[in-house]
Formats: sequence, C-alpha cells, structure tokens
Amino acid sequence: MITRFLLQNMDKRGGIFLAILLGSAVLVPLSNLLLPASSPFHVPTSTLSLWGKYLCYALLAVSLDLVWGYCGILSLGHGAFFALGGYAMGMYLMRQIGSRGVYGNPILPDFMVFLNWQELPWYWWGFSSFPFAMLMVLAVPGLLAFVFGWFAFRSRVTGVYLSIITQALTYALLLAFFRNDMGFGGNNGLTDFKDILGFNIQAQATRAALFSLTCIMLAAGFLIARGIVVSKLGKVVTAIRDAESRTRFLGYRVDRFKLFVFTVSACMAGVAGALYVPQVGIINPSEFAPANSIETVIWVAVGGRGTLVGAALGAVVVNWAKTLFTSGFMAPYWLFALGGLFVVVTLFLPKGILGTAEAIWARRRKPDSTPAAEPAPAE
Amino acid sequence: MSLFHRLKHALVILVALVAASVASIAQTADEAFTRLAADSYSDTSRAIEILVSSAHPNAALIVEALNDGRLLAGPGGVAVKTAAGGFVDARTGQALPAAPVDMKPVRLNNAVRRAVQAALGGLGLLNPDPAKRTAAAEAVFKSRDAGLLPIVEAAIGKETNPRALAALRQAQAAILIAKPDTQPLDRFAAIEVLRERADQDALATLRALPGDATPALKDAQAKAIATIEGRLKLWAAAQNLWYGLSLGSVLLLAAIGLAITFGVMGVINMAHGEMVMLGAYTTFVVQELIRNHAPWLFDWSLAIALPAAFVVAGAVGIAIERGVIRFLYGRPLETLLATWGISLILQQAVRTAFGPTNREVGAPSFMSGAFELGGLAITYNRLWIIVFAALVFAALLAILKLTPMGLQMRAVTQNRRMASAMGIRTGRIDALTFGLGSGVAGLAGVALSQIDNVSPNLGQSYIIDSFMVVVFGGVGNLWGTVVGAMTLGVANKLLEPYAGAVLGKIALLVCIILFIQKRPRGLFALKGRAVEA
Amino acid sequence: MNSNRREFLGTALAGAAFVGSSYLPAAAQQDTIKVGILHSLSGTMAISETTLKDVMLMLIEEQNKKGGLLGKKLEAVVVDPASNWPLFAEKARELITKDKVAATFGCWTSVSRKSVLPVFKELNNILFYPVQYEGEESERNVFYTGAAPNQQAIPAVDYLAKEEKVERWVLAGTDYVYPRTTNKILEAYLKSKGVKPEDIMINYTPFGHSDWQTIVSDIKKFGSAGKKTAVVSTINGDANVPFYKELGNQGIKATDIPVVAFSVGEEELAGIDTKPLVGHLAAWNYFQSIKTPENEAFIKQWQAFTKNPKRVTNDPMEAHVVGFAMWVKAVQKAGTVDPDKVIDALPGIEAPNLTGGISKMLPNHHITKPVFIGEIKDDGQFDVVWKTSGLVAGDAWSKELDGSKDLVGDWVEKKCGNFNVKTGKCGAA
Amino acid sequence: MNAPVPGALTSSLLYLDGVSVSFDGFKAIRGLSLTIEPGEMRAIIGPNGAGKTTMMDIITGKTKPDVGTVMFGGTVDLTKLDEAAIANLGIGRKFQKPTVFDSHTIEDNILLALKSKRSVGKTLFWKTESPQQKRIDDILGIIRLADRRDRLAGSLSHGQKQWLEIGMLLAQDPKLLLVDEPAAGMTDGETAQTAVLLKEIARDHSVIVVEHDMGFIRELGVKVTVLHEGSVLAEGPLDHVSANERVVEVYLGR
Repeated sequence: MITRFLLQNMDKRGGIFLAILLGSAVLVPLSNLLLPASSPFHVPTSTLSLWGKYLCYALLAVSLDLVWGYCGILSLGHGAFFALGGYAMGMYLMRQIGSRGVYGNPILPDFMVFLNWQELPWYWWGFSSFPFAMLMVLAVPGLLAFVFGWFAFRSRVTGVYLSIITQALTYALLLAFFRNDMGFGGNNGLTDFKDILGFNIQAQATRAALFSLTCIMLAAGFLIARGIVVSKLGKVVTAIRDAESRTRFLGYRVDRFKLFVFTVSACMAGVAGALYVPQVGIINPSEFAPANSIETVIWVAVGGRGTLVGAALGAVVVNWAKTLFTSGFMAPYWLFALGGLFVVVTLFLPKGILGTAEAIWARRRKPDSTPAAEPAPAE
Repeated sequence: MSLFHRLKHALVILVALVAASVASIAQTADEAFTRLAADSYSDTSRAIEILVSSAHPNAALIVEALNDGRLLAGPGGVAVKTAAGGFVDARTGQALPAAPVDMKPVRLNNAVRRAVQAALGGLGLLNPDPAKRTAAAEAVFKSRDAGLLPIVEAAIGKETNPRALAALRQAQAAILIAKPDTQPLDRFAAIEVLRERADQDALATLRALPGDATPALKDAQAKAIATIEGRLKLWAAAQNLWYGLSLGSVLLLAAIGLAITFGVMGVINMAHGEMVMLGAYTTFVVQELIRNHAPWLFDWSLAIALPAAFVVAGAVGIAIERGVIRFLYGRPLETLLATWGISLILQQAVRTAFGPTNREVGAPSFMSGAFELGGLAITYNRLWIIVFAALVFAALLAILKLTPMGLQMRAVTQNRRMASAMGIRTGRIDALTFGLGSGVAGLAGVALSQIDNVSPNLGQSYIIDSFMVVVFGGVGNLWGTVVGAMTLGVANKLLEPYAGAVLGKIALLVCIILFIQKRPRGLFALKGRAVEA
Repeated sequence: MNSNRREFLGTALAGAAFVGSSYLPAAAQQDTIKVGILHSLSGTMAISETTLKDVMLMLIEEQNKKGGLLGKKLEAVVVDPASNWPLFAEKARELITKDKVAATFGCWTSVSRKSVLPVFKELNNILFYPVQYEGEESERNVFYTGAAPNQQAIPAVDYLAKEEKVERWVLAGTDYVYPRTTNKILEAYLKSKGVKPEDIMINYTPFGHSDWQTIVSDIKKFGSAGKKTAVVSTINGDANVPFYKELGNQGIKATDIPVVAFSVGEEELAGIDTKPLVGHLAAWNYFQSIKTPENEAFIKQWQAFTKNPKRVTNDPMEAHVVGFAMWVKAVQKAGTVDPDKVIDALPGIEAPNLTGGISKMLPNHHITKPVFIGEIKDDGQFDVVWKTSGLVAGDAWSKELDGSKDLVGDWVEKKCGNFNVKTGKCGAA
Repeated sequence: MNAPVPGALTSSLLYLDGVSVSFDGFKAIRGLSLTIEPGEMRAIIGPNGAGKTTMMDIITGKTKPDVGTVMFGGTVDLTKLDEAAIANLGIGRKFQKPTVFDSHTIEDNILLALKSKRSVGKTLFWKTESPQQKRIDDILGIIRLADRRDRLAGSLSHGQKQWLEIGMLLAQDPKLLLVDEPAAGMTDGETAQTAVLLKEIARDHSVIVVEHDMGFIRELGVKVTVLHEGSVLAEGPLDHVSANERVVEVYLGR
C-alpha cells in the first residue's frame, strides 16, 4: 500500500527528478571517492559539501511548498522547524564528542563547562543515543507544529495573520535560543563536532555518505509530499487553499487537514535541518531568524509554487546564485540581487521558473488547451 | 574621598578668611602653576587644591577654564583661553597679545574632573546665584563631610531662598547622621529631615548612621527607612508605568504608518521599517547640512527634518506603490514577498550610499537631559517622543476623518468599484494612502533617530514589533493600534523587572500568539458577515 | 598527484588533509600569492567588518608596492559571508579549495570563527582573527591577534579599583559568549580581591536591545548606595548607541558612575554625540589618538586610501596590521606559503605594533599587546589615561575559571592547544 | 423519507424558534421561527438585508445565534456544532456566488463532495471504488457535464458552475439542501432547466431555496416564506403571499 501510495500517478517531471536524485546519490560519492582529482568527472569534496547543503535547503523548500503551495498556509516560521531538527542532531553530535572536548569533560559539552554548569540539563538526556536523537529530529518540530497548528487552525487564524504569528513564533525561539541560560550554547550554538555514528565527520567518506543520504532523504521527502498531494487528501487540501469555507460546508474538518499537512511538513523540515548540521558543522540561533524563513519562501516562489520539484529547484538555484554573488567583485551586491529576485519573481514570474516553463511548453504543444492548474492566491 | 576632604578643610580656612601672607600665596602659587604644566593628572588635582586653598585671586577663573578645557599649560606658563577667544595669563589675569605657542590644553580624567567639580561646588556655597548654592549644598549632602558643618550652618543662618535652604538643611542632616559625636537629639532631627527628603540618596545617607547609635535612634532610623522604601516602591511602579508608556509611544510611532498601509489598505509592507530608516537618515542629512551651513539653526534641525522625512519616505512609498504594489492588489502574500525584497534593496542601498556604520544624529538642547517630577525621573527626549506620537496620531485621525482625501481613502478601502464608479481615481488614492503611511513612518524615523542607532539595520529591529502592535490592536482601527502599542509597551516594562528583558519579550510574543487564537482579528476587530468573503 | 584507490579509501581524514595540502604548492607556483579576506560586507555585521576588508586591501596593496612576497605579487580574494554563519563556513571552504589562498584574514563574531574553524582544521589553512574575544581557545590553524580577556578586561578593572576607588560593580553585557565569559572571569577576579557578592550586579540583554530605560535606572539605583560604583560594559554592537544615549539623558556622568566598555571604539562612537559621555572609558590595545610615528603614518595612509580625511581607525584594524606583518615575516622566514611551514614559523615572530611596542606571536597563537585605558573625549576620540608598563602576553585559557586554570596552549613544545599542566597531557582531565 | 426519531422534540426536519443575532448592534435576525418538514421544498424570498443569507449561515453553523433554538431532525442542536459537523449530518449548502474548486477538475469537484468518510486518514489512503465511480458518472450526467469531466472547474461558464455546485450537493446526498439564488445570472433557458433539476432533487431531499426571481419560484410551485428585517413577514403559497399588503409594501416601498 505504501509503495502504491508513494508512486501513484508518477509523472514524467517527478520521474526525472527522482532519477537525478538517486543517480546523484550513487554516482557523485563514487566519483568523489574513487576517481583521481585529475579526472574530469571527479567531484571535489568542496563541491560535494556545498551541494549537500543546497539539497538540505531543497528539502526544506519542498516541505514549505507542501503547506504554502498546496494548502495556502504561508509559514514565515519554517526555519524554526528546520533549526529545531538541526539542534536535535547537534545535541547528538555534541554528546558524541565525549571527553574529546577542549576541557575533556566526558559528560558536559564545552560551553557548559566554560559557564560552570554542574550537570547536564534534563532535556539533554538521551541525546547520546542516535535512535533517540533521530526520533527527536522528527518529534520536536512535529510536536511544536502540532501544538501551534492545533491552536491556530482551530481558531481559524488564516492568511496574513497566520504568517505574522508564525514569524512571531520563530522570533520568540530565536530570542530564547540566544539566551545562554537555555543551555543550547547561546549565540555560538553547537559546534566542533567530531563524529557521527563513530565515523569522523570531516572524513571524505563520511561527507560522501551524508551527501548520498541527503539525496535519498530529499527523494523520500519528495515522494511523501507528492503522495500526499496526489491523494484525495491532497485534493481536499488544495480545495481548502482555493475555497476554505466551501470545503468546510462539504463536511471536511479543515483544521485537521491543515494540521496534518503542517505537522508532516514540519517533520520534513526537521529532517532537512538534521542533515544540514553535520554537513555545515554548526547550528546556531541565527537559523531561527525570520529573515531566513522568508528567504525560504522566495526559493519556493522562484522555483514554482505548488510544484514540489520547482521548490527544490528554486532552493538550489537561489543558493547557487548566492554562492556566486557573494564572491569576487559582486560581493557587496548580493542583497541587491536577492531583493531584486523577490520583486521580479512576484511581479513577472508568479508561477516560478517551473510553472512558467510548463505553461510555455503546454501552449506550444496544445495551443487550444486550458492552462495548467494555476495556484490561486491564498487568502 | 581624601582629596575632597582636604579640599573642604581648606575651604573652612578660606571662608573664615584666615589671613594669609601675600608672600606665601605667591610661593604656593608657584608650585601650583608648575604642577599644572606637568601634564600629570595627580599634579593637576593637587594644583587645583593649592590654588583654591591659597585663595588665589584667579582660582575661579582657572578652575572654570580647566572644566571647559580652556586651560593651556606648558613650559611657557599657564594661560586661559577666554570664552571670547582671547588669551589671558592665568597667573596675572592680564590679556596676552597672541596665542601662546608652546602650550597644550591641560588634560582631565575623572579624578581631576571630580576635583574641579568639588572645587566649584565648594566655591558655590558662597555663590550669589541660589541655584548654584543649591547645587553646592547637594554636593555637600553627598560627601557628608563633617568639616563643612560650620560653613553649612553659617550658610543656613544667612540663606533666604527656600530651595537652597532646604538643600542646606539636608546637607546638614547628612553630616550630622554620619558624624560620630553628634548629639542624639540632633540625630533625631536629622532623621526627620531625611525622611522628608525620601529618595534613594536619603536612604543611602540614613544607612550611614553609625552602628553604636542608641536603640531609640536605630528604631527611628528603621522606621524612616521603611517609610522611604514604601514611598520609593510606589514611585518605582509609577516610573515603570512611565517607561511602559514611553516604550509604547515608540512602538506606536513605528507601527502607526503600518496601521495605514496594512490596516486600511491591506498591504503587507515589509519595507515599512526601511521607511522609518529613511526618515532617520533624512534627519542625519538635514543635520549635516545645518552643521555645515547654518549651525545656529541646530535646535530647529528636527523641526526642519520632519517635513523632509515625510516627503522623502512618502515619495519612496509612492514610488513603491506605483512601481510594484499596485500590480499585486488582492494578493497580500505576494505583496509581502515583494516588499521584503524592496526592504533588502533599500537597506543595501543605504549601506552603499552612507556606509555601513552608524551615523550621528545629535539631540537639540531641548531634548537633552531629564527633570524630576516627584519621585519620577523624566527624560526630555522620551517626553517629547510621547508628545510627538500623540500629535502624529491626532493628525492622522483628523486626516482620515475630516478631510476629503480621508473620505476618499475610506471609500476606496470599503468598496473600490463603487468608489471608482463615483469618480474617485482609485489609483491615485492608493498611491496617496501608501505615501501617507510611508511618510508617517518617515516621521517616526526622525523621532527614533533620537533614541536608537541610525544605521541601515534600524528598520529591521522594528518591523516585527510593528506588525505585532497592528495585529494585536486589530487591523483597520487606528485606536486599536494605540491601545495595542500602549498595552505591549506597558506589559513589556512591567514584565522586565521580574523576567528580564529577554524572557519578558518572549513571554509577550507567546501571549500575542495565544491572544490571536482567541481573537483572530485583534482587539478591536470588525465583526459581521462581510468579514469573510 | 599519483594517488590510487587505496590511498583515498584509507583513513579519510588523512585523505582530506592530503587533498588540501597538495593543492597549495601548486598555488605557490602561480604568479600571485592569494590572501583571503573573509569579512561580511552586507547584513548586520557589515557595520564593523567592512572596514577590516578595506584595511586588508590597503595592507596588501602596500606590500605589493614593496615588491610583494617571495618575489610574487599578493592578490586579495574578497568574499562576502553576508553576516550569515553557515555562509562563513562555505566561503572559507571556497577560499581554500577554489581560490587556494595561502592564508585568510577574517571573522568578527565568535560564532563566525567557530563556524569556520572546522573548515580551517580540515583543509589545514591559516586564519588570522583580529577581534578581542572570550579566550578559551587555542587552535593550530588560527592566530588570534585581538585581545584575550586578560589583555583587556582585567587591567581595566584594576584601573577603576585603583584610580577611581570603585567598590561596587555593575557588569552589563549582551547575552552571548564573550560577555558571559568575561563577566565570569571578572566576577571571580573581583571576589578574589575582596569585593562582596552584593556589591556586584550582573545584567544581560539581548542583541540589538534598544530600550534601556529600566536598566539604566537600575544602575542609577545600584550606584546610589553610598559606595563608588562603576559599570563594566560588554554590551555589543548596535545596542551601545541607545545605551549611551540613555545614560546621557538620565544624567549619569562619568564622574558619578563611570562606564568602561570593551566593545566601544572609535568606529562605534562615530555614531554618537559624545559630549554627554566625556569621561566614560574604554579599554583597548590601540587608540587612534595615541601619538607615535607609526600610528600617525598609518592614520595618514588609511585616510588617503579611503579618500576620507575623517575616517577613524580602531583596535581590530591594528590587529590586522600586526597580524599581516607577522604573516609576511613568517612566510619570508619559512621561504614558502605552505601552511604547515608558516604555522611552525609564526610563533616567536615579532612585529611592531602601532603604539610603539613590538608584539610577539606566542606559542599559544595569541600575541603580546599593550593595554590602554582611554577616556571618551567630546570629539569622539579617546584620551589615554593609563597604560600598562610593558606588553601583556595573551592567555588562551583564563586563570580565573575552574575549567581552564590548568590549561595552556603550546603549539611549539607540546603541539597542542589545551595542555593540562596538572596531568601533563593534552586535553582530557 | 425521514421518520421522526423517537424521543424527538418535534417531527420536523429543521426547526428554528426565536432566533436572533446581531452584528455590532445591527440586528440581522430578530425572533425568526421556521419549520421545514421532511421532504418539503420551501422557497424563501425577501428584499435585500432581510436576513436570508444570515439565516443560512445560522443553519450551517457559520454564525452562532445570540438566542434561539435551531434543531435538526428533532434531536440535534445545530447551535452547538461547527460547519463540518453540520455538513456531515446531512445539510448541504450552495452559495449565492457559485463556489467550486477552480483548480480541480470537474470530476474531482464531485469526488470531493461525494458522500464518504471525511477523516484525514481515510482521505489520505482513498481509492475510488466502482460504485462510487458510477455515482460520480451519474451525477455528471444529471448536471450535463459528463463530457467535460477532465476540464478544470475554473474554465466553466457561470451557469455551468451553478450546475456543478448543485451536482456537488447531490453527491453529498444531504437530507436538507440550502440553495442560495440558484438562478442568479442564468439565461432564461438555463433558469428553466435549473427549476426542473431542483424539482427532481426535491423528490427525495428537503430543499430550501432562497431566490429573488418570482418567475423561478412560480415555476417551482412550492410554499413561500417572506422574510423582512430578520423575521417572517408572511408564509404560504406564492399567490397568497403576493396578495399580502405588507409584502407588497415591503417589496415596492411605500
């Protein structure tokens, strides 16, 4: 049933996307590990870790597209779920350091020793176990999304109001995690990781494995999101986006559907964060910054809202542009480029790269057919 | 303290007019002038001491000059630069023909500055100006120097000004409390005087009562302390309330433009904070121009900056509306994204144009300093900001309710098609409304430049708070914005002493999130079946 | 590169290090030696970091005028990490692997340094970090040219206690690691000097805190208890301007309650009207107002370079000047830009600082520095009122903290950053 | 078709008594009482602002009355339930402005409305079985959109959207249908067809039709209730009602 669920109505675009991802999951690490650096097909480790990062962002974008593109919930706080997943992973990695920290304390992370903490706070218990940490990667963002969504959707907070309170949520978390008294390392966050599941985190092979895993998780996230979207539930959710009260008068409990999608999406964002941390090597409260979450929205908008593949594509394209624009003579102009992107995409490419390309393609093929499904503005 | 001590003793001598030989004055004066030229802080302090204690005829001139950085010293002697720009020999008081060549300004550090102030204060007990006498008595009150008691008591006998007299009595009481050999009866009286003064300093002075005082005295002391503490607690609550109102007025200023663009037009303007920033930078530019071309206008700089900021921010707002937002009506979330992009561009543009560092915006004299109102310390800049916020609000309300433009704005907001059919140029009204909201944000920028950084990041720090205020107050209702801002401001300040600044803010955010669940459309929301289309 | 499969599949760390180091001689054979500049040019930290980028460009230009280094021209590679910490790591990796820089000068905040640290370790390159920081770190690949806490905080407190007879202390800071650590160290130090716990008030505020009314009035209250009171401020960045404005408005004068700050320099003061602040203090290792021929020449050069006769200089700029000079000397001494050789050559290198002394790179990768206490003047400059008689050696590990009092960093003899003198071993207690 | 449930307070399908609601001081409904019997079709008319749509909002749970009783099937208090629960009880609603899901196909619109379990889990793993597919096909036939089933609903004309929405109501298979101005914006031909369609539906459902178009109501030939200022002004057959002086006054003005 699960396979059927995941693979029902697979279209060409999704198929190509999956093939690229799974192909990369296998070929890129192999090329990195086995081919000599002189080979034209060799993928250097720096490229590997850079693309690993992009793909984590892509998974975050897919999760946001699920709620925004299909359900019309513009979350300006998705970075919070991403960061919580990242912190859960970071806590595991911190505990893995063991007595190899600079102070050699076998229990307490360095930043606690340094600020005279006497014992491990209770919420750090259990994070030395990988399965527990992975559970938390899903559970913490999921639970927060569930509780938050339960309140918000039941009382029918929608549209702009919802966006603003999601922003308030991530802002509150930002302030909270900045506090050193919280026991999450304050502004410096969690860093100086040594190994993951016993493998050196900086080793080339580990990096390759993490890259591979990121590809696979992105593929899995895409499949789950797609499974949801094409199911009848997906149709209900899209119906909610287009005409919320009509859906309610059909007898659907709109709040529960929204809550389901929102929670699934938060868990997915948490996984993205968890994959991101070992590849980037640090997690700190700035990931909670509202600006980060808003930037995620633009990835989705650039790629094409309500297309899933587009969201992933948008995340990669924008972040690749960021890498490009923050070097060399263009260095001080990155914010102009990013800002301009926001304006241009909303004004001229409301359907994003993929949506626009598809519309052009469809027009060329069947000049008289109806335009493809157009995501109506979410109110 | 020891310096102060000695100085006061010296003053006793001075006041008692103990005859000193002219020769010895000359001799000690030599030492003082040598020390002034030595470029050492301790020598400078000692020099002041000598000059004052030896009653050098130019002591006041020299000390005042030193205080203002107009005292020059070097191998060639010591000179005073007069306020008029001329130079005077410090020793003789005779005008010098030209600026002395080998002299540098005598440097001050906090210790020297304190010595100077003490000297000025001590000299001040005899000053003909009652305000200066009061200040001097206040200085004595803080020093509790027993050596000064005779002068203080002598001054009390001669004093006619009631304020100066009260200050002198308090100074006397402070000395009597701390002096070991005071009669208990005098101490009781002193405690009573301090109890009436009833502020933080009185409390500190009362606690200086020596430990060997009689039980009855200690009892009186304890009672007085309890009374003062009770009173202070009340004032502290009032002070907190004041801080809350002041924070609330800052929030109101930041949010009120948003209440127009978001509340009335339904446009989510994430670049709103940047409009505030543009207002602040306009203030900076206006002040720069004034500094360079018309320094005498400086106290008017803010008044001049206000219309300029309004026009600059308003014009940018209109440009944004015509260039971007008008294509996005009916798509609020897209507007949000586009305006966020605009905010990034504006920030970086300002960073490129003005540099990334903070810019200095000065405070005109009427906005500096503070005054006391009972137990409240009220700073002028905060007071003016509250007044300003109230004025802006009133003006905005008047524009919306009383002018034809306000009527048209409301008409367009409520029913665009109908308004259009009645001949209102809706596009023009949209642009003007957005321009008004942005212009008001620019005005807020002028005010915020007085209390916050003028940097490209200025706007970002207010945007979330502004949205909270508008959403909390209820969209589309200016009164709601006022109540929202004041509630958040006061709540924040009431929480701060208990929870700390950070936790207080977090708690407030959580409260707002929960509140919106209860009243999804804010405190003063429109109700009715038309709300949800 | 004649590697085979087995080598790559062997210990992966070695493999990574091999890739990293094997690129660098190749870089040396090119026409230029590249120097990375890793400072934010956009975002919130641009306010402080942009200046440092300009200083580095000036220094590199200057070195090229002198004929470059090892017969080659230096080439600056500027990137913009945009005040975004993960981007710092990405850009560091890019500088090292793509641009193949010989060394990097950069970072401002501790978190940005922490973020790039794993990259510099993994790819074995050199980072010069120019900002005063909380200490508690000594890494092989990082050279700390800013002050450690013992080169800034403790002398300042000593000065206040001795010269201003301060008995009551307010330790006010932004809630992040540098103020936390500095205040911990100061608290322990003050208590060891006999200050009672009730005479110490500690207060933390969030980044960018702008409403200081309550805290300033609390300080005023704390200061009116009859004992001389001072504020030791580790308030960071943007929060300082509203803090000082509130101080001025509430009438707290330096003669009543002096404030000594560790994060307020000439650049920060450029945004404030300093007249009400005259007499408040700052502790640094450099002030623009210090009159030495080196400093006057530097200021002139800087103002000419930026084409702005009013442009100020500050402490982290001097740190870059000293750090860059040390790196140049070490490269000349090693005869190569190979990071391993340069890292080994650096300890012991001496370079003149701008205040008339000769700073030396220590085995713990910190440098010796003079400490100055300056009082704010009404023109936004500082008037030096006190200085240490000689240069103070930077301690990587604070002697005041329980966790670190037995640790020393020694990359020359012991080859480790956290040698424990009690156990005689590196790291583990 | 629905026998009164034992223990019910009333045998009527829908029972409103003394219902009042006000918005910001404006009384939209004042003391409204209304009874619909099982299998009945009722037309409701009234000038603008008479409270027709608000009444529908109250029945469907969108608006909660300030006072008054709203009972369904004799036992269920509708004021205690939300929209989804009321819809699932068997009350369907068609809006004045046709509201269909523009970005879904016509078939999917019907599928979404089709009577079935509405839970999250059931919809996630939904598979359309053949009886359900047949029912969808039937409805598509009834509303004459079978040949356009794969077109997006957004591409339909106004009248077709009205039909699609009626089709969705049919798919819901409700006990009571609330139909708000079904003929608005239709051509005369379409209006006549719609009347036929409604009469067909009324054979095995209770229906409340709100309409302005007297011709349309005449065509329906059912009992009429006239609302004015939030309460019932007159009730009875159309001819009887249109003879009422008060009604004429309200409609034509004094």
